[in-house]
Amino acid sequence: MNRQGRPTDFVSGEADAGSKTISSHRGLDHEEPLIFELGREGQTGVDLPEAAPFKDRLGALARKTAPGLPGLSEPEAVRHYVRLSQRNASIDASFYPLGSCTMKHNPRLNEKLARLPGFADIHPLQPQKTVQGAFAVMAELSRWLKELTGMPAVTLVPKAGAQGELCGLLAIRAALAARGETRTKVLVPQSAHGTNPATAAAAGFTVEEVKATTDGRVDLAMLRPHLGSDVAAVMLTNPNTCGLFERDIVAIADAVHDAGAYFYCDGANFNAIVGKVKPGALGIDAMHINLHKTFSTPHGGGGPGAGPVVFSERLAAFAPLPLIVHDKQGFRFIEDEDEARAKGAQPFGRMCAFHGQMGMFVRALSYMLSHGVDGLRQVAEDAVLSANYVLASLKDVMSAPYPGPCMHEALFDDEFLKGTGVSTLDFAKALIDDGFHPPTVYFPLVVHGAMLIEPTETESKRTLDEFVRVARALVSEAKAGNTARFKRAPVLAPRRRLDETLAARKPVLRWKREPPKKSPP
Amino acid sequence: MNENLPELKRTVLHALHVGLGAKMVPFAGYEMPVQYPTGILKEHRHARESAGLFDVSHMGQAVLKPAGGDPARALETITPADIAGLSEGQMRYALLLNDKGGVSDDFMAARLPHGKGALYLVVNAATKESDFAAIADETKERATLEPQPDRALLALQGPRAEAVLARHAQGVAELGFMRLGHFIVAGARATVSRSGYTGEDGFEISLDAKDAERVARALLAEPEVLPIGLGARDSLRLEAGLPLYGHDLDESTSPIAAGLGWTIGKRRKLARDFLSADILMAELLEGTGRKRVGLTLLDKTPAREGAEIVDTTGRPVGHVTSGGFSPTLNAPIAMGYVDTELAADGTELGVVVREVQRRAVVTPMPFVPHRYKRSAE
Amino acid sequence: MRYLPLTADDRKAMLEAIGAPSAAALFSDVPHGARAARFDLPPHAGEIEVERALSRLAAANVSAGSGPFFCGAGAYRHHVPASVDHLIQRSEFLTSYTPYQPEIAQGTLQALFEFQSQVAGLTGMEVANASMYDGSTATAEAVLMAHRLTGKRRTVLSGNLHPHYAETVKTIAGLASDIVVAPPQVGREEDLAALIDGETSCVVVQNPDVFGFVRDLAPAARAAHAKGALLIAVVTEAVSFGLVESPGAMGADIVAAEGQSLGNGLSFGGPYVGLFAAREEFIRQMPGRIAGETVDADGRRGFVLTLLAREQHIRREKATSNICTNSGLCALAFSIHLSLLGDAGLRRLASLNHARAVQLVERLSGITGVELATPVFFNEFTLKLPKPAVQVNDALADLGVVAGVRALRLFPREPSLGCHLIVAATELNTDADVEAYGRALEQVLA
Amino acid sequence: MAETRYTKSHEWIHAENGIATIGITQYAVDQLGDIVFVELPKAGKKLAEGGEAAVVESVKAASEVYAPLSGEALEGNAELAGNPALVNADPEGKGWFFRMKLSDEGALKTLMSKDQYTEFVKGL
Repeated sequence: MNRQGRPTDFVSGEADAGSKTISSHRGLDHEEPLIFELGREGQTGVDLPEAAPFKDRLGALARKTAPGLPGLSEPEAVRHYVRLSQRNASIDASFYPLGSCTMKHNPRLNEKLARLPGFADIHPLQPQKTVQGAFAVMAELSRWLKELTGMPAVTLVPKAGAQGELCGLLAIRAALAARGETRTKVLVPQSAHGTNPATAAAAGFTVEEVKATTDGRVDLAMLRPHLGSDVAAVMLTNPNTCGLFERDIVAIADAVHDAGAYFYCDGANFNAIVGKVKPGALGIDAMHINLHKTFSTPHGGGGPGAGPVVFSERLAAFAPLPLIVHDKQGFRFIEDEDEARAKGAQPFGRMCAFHGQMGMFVRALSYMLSHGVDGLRQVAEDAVLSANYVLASLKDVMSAPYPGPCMHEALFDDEFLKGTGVSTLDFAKALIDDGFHPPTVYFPLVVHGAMLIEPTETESKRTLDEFVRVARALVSEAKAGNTARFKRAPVLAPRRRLDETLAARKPVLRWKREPPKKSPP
Repeated sequence: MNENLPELKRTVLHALHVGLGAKMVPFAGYEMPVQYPTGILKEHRHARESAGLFDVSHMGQAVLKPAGGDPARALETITPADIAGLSEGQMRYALLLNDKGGVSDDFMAARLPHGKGALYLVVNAATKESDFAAIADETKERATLEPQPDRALLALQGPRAEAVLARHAQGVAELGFMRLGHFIVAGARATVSRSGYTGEDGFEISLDAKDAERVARALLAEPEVLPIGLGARDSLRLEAGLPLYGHDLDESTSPIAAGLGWTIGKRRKLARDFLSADILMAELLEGTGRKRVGLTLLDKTPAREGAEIVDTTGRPVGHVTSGGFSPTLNAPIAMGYVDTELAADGTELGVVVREVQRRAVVTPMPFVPHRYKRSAE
Repeated sequence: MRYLPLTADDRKAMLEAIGAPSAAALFSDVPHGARAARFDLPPHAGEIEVERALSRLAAANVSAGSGPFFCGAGAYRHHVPASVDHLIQRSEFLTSYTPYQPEIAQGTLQALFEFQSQVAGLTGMEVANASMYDGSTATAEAVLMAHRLTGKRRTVLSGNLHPHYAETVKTIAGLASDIVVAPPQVGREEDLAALIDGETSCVVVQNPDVFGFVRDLAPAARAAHAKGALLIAVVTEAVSFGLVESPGAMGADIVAAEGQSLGNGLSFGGPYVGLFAAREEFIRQMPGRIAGETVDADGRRGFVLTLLAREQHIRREKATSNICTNSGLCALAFSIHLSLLGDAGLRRLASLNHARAVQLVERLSGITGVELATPVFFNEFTLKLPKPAVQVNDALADLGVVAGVRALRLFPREPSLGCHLIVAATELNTDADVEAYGRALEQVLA
Repeated sequence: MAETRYTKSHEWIHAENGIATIGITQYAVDQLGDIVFVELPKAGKKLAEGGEAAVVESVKAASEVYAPLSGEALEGNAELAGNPALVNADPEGKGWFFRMKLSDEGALKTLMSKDQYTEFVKGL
């Protein structure tokens, strides 16, 4: 029986009287129709010249029915999207302590530089002599990543963290094959993010879960029994999803290697130790780095990300295509497997078209150069300091499953809500009314009713104090039995709780034109 | 107004030239040897058959050092050559352009070995002040230009040059064409490049002025080596089909018409990021209507610069930009610009010398094949 | 440090509140051996220095806008209206994350719902997801989805599928597939029926194909369906949806496409946005994020991420895919551009592209020795040259023309393609560009 | 003779002369919350004891439904496709998942009785 997952609590209730207006807009918060309900046929917001007369070369394959895109003028389209944007929480506008997502400030300098024509307007297949500057960015970013992680090799190719994980495991699979071994199992701790087991399965391995200790970590005693000759790799997140540093990591790495397996580290939380710890010194064989977490590339409402992977010597040769080489003629790609093998590499293949997320490389490098190594170290210290400050300021009224100090995020369970009738979800929704984005809830799964708070280095003490004050007040509200305000929450958001059950039972995944009403004869 | 001639400058080897009995003439503001007692013809043939030593210290040498940026990128703001693409020890012929699509000078640029990106430049004597001023100004954001007035420049040219220089400078024989390196030449620290302007294999040796005479004498002491003056230098470069700035190239000539489109780097052509790019890229595709050609005159009268070139009907079609007698071919040759449709090899033309139209034929350049030591690649 | 709000006093006060003697004490769990002291990296720098450093590297590249430019083969240079970039840089789009709290993420959710509707319309399919990383990874996910739907694993790839896409499928779906790749056939509708058997799960066909050739997918669809296999249609040039018959109308079951052409720049290959559409009955096997319509507690229409149970954070090793996020901001740019265009604008944009390509073909195929290898095309076509494309391309570059992508760069093991050049023309190419290409090619082949 | 038995993975099985009806228990439904989708075995599918027979999805979770005993699937509950909420409404009645032909009815004995199952759930 699978008990895992995020509950929803949908109670259809009285419309909040205060929200009733003639237009149903509420001050600056506008109700906005779908673009399809706004558009008119024939209208367009882009003035393009009429094509000079020409002889069509499509013949029978010309499109017969239009896609059905609404037509709008530019001001209409702009207003539509501005109004939509106003219905989003954002890190620019408010505290966004979404645990394990690392919602830190996104410097606009990064955006400006990524838009330079020399980066934004270069084609992935144009003559390589004409993109030496792009190669130089990739080389410099690689240098930073290798130096910061203390690892000898890196590939920039993966399009996101999840693809980085896949990249790491496919390299491990290739390395095992090169050793003439077939190992089928990947060990993943219970507390791991769901992507880890999903990736292991995608890479053709079977997944075996490893239980966590009572203090939220993995220890050798618990791992050892799993370490057989059929184990290909262990996937460990460090700092882990409970916001804790895996103390035994070096011993674990040794045991993993003794068992002939590889050690994959999920680098999602690298931001907690960047500039302070070189994962290379922890015995790691591969680790992906989410540039959008540690290195401030924007989350963009859910991507695009970028997930470069650093490798140990044991795995370096198995990095995916394309490879980058530098010789007298300057930089160039090796895109063909035979050429790569001739050069002694054993790439496991190609993960995507072209060469990775250039736009993200520029942004991340801009952030690195801005902070420098001293700044990055301070980033880690401030992130950890802020998380511990939140933990220390709340643990007397909320319940923390594990004693501090924590790393970059503070984890609470719902013990403190026992008997109040208020759930973690209710508590999160109440925070919305007070102007905060809720923390990550019901993750990690190993903690009941988890609330994972990650302030990052971006927040001022003032903001943290305000959040603490609100959280403490909400706790006493809950304890005072004022459950109604929680159950109704949020009431001040553009929408109140949404019916996820309806959405899943009767999926409506796209707009459809209303069927024309039959006119009576 | 000032009646007296401007004070002529002298190179550090002036005494040596005089001592060798050279005939000294004014050239580009310098007192330079036009020929030695040997005579221009013999000097010319000697350079082709053995080795000749030229004093080219009057030319402008300088080093462009990084200052907050890459000097190569900085230099590219005033030349269309691919300077950034120069690897350490690599040398390249480059042009300075004006905004009318004309040439304001030509020069040599090389990336110094172990120079932290610094560039070594050699510009023409007559234009060195203006060139240096322009380069310094254009590059000041990222680099500093350090002219080297107290350095001399010797050219050792000819088929025996390698053997001769190898006796005085270990390792020079391995130097490839248009490459440069630091060597000890006859005990003096020098920067030597395998280059020249005669069409022969040879070297150019940049060294401290105080060492120049000693090194020059050491080389002249070699049996294969004779000193060569400006006279032979000009006939040698003419036979080699090499343009001379101020004569075959000037502010009004298009580098495309001059056949120097190759000096514009491929990357630069795509980026169109140099002065007059639009004009020159269009000329590359559409042509300029004019073309620099070589001419062989069919009777013995040499044609001089400025002589009118006419077609067989006597219609003027261009002018000679340099001309003279070719000792190697034992015939008068010239180069000049003509309408493209008359530029094909073998085209019959005329050159007007002293009011008389003389028969000439378009001849592929170089008139005398180059004998550079290109390293295998 | 301009990005760090905490002052020395703040830090001191916070440490006291925590009861820790120093920041170092908070890292006490880190083994001493692992605490790094020395990094061979520079210290922090101001905006001026950073901008100078990166601008210098940018200047070392030749941007596609510098001159006549005709590269395509999976990435296309198109006009992006100014308001697109302005809108996607709004804080609330740029600096928000996956809508885990729908009440305060309606902007992103509604935009995704609109995006899905647009993609479904373009591809002629019933449903679409909220985007994938790019076209190539979307293709690999489509193959895996077909396996889940058919319970079979044999995969037939058209020889005219972009080789990077084929290699990506081999890498990501290879473990779960037996892959058959047909040989490339320039300008022809290869007959795939012979390769499809009862064990075949899916057939992957690109249209317009990697050579720019536009083909009828119906025969491939019939051949696949006859054997209980699915047809996966791949499109790398999204602008073609404006003029070329939709994959859905030609019988595709799943469509995987690259959306870069609309709203997104070239950016040296990424980030791009994968489009993923399918027939409605397949939704529960669809990978990636999906936004759905619902109501809130007050009965007002709202949007949520739905069908979450397919996803890794719930199903873990049984998930339909390991993908967490989509390509949100690129999808938004795509969607805004389409909203600005509308049916009328998209059709006109597509016509401009086709017209430019036709004009270029007419200019170039007149040159002696130059053959058009793809008789039917949209805005990209392949030329067969009388000399090796590597020489011609190089010589053309020397005349300032970036003439296209050598087929041999994409197919290094197909020497027979040595003289083929893949050429794309878009609305951004001018008459002058076309003439420059013509004159340059005449010169080079003269 | 008819009898109903239960499994540790929270399926119930009601068997009557060789033909069994299978569904998930009230406890399972409480754990899953609102059921949104059910995937059922096709008729004729061979089912092995403890093997995956069906999938049930709620908003928050997804879970496999295992065949309590070996046999062959006869039919799935067609109503669930249009109305998965039936499972929440009446899990051990109208909300049944599928019918199967048991290869060994005797094996029923190996499963838990109502009382045993109630005890088992208390222990969770």
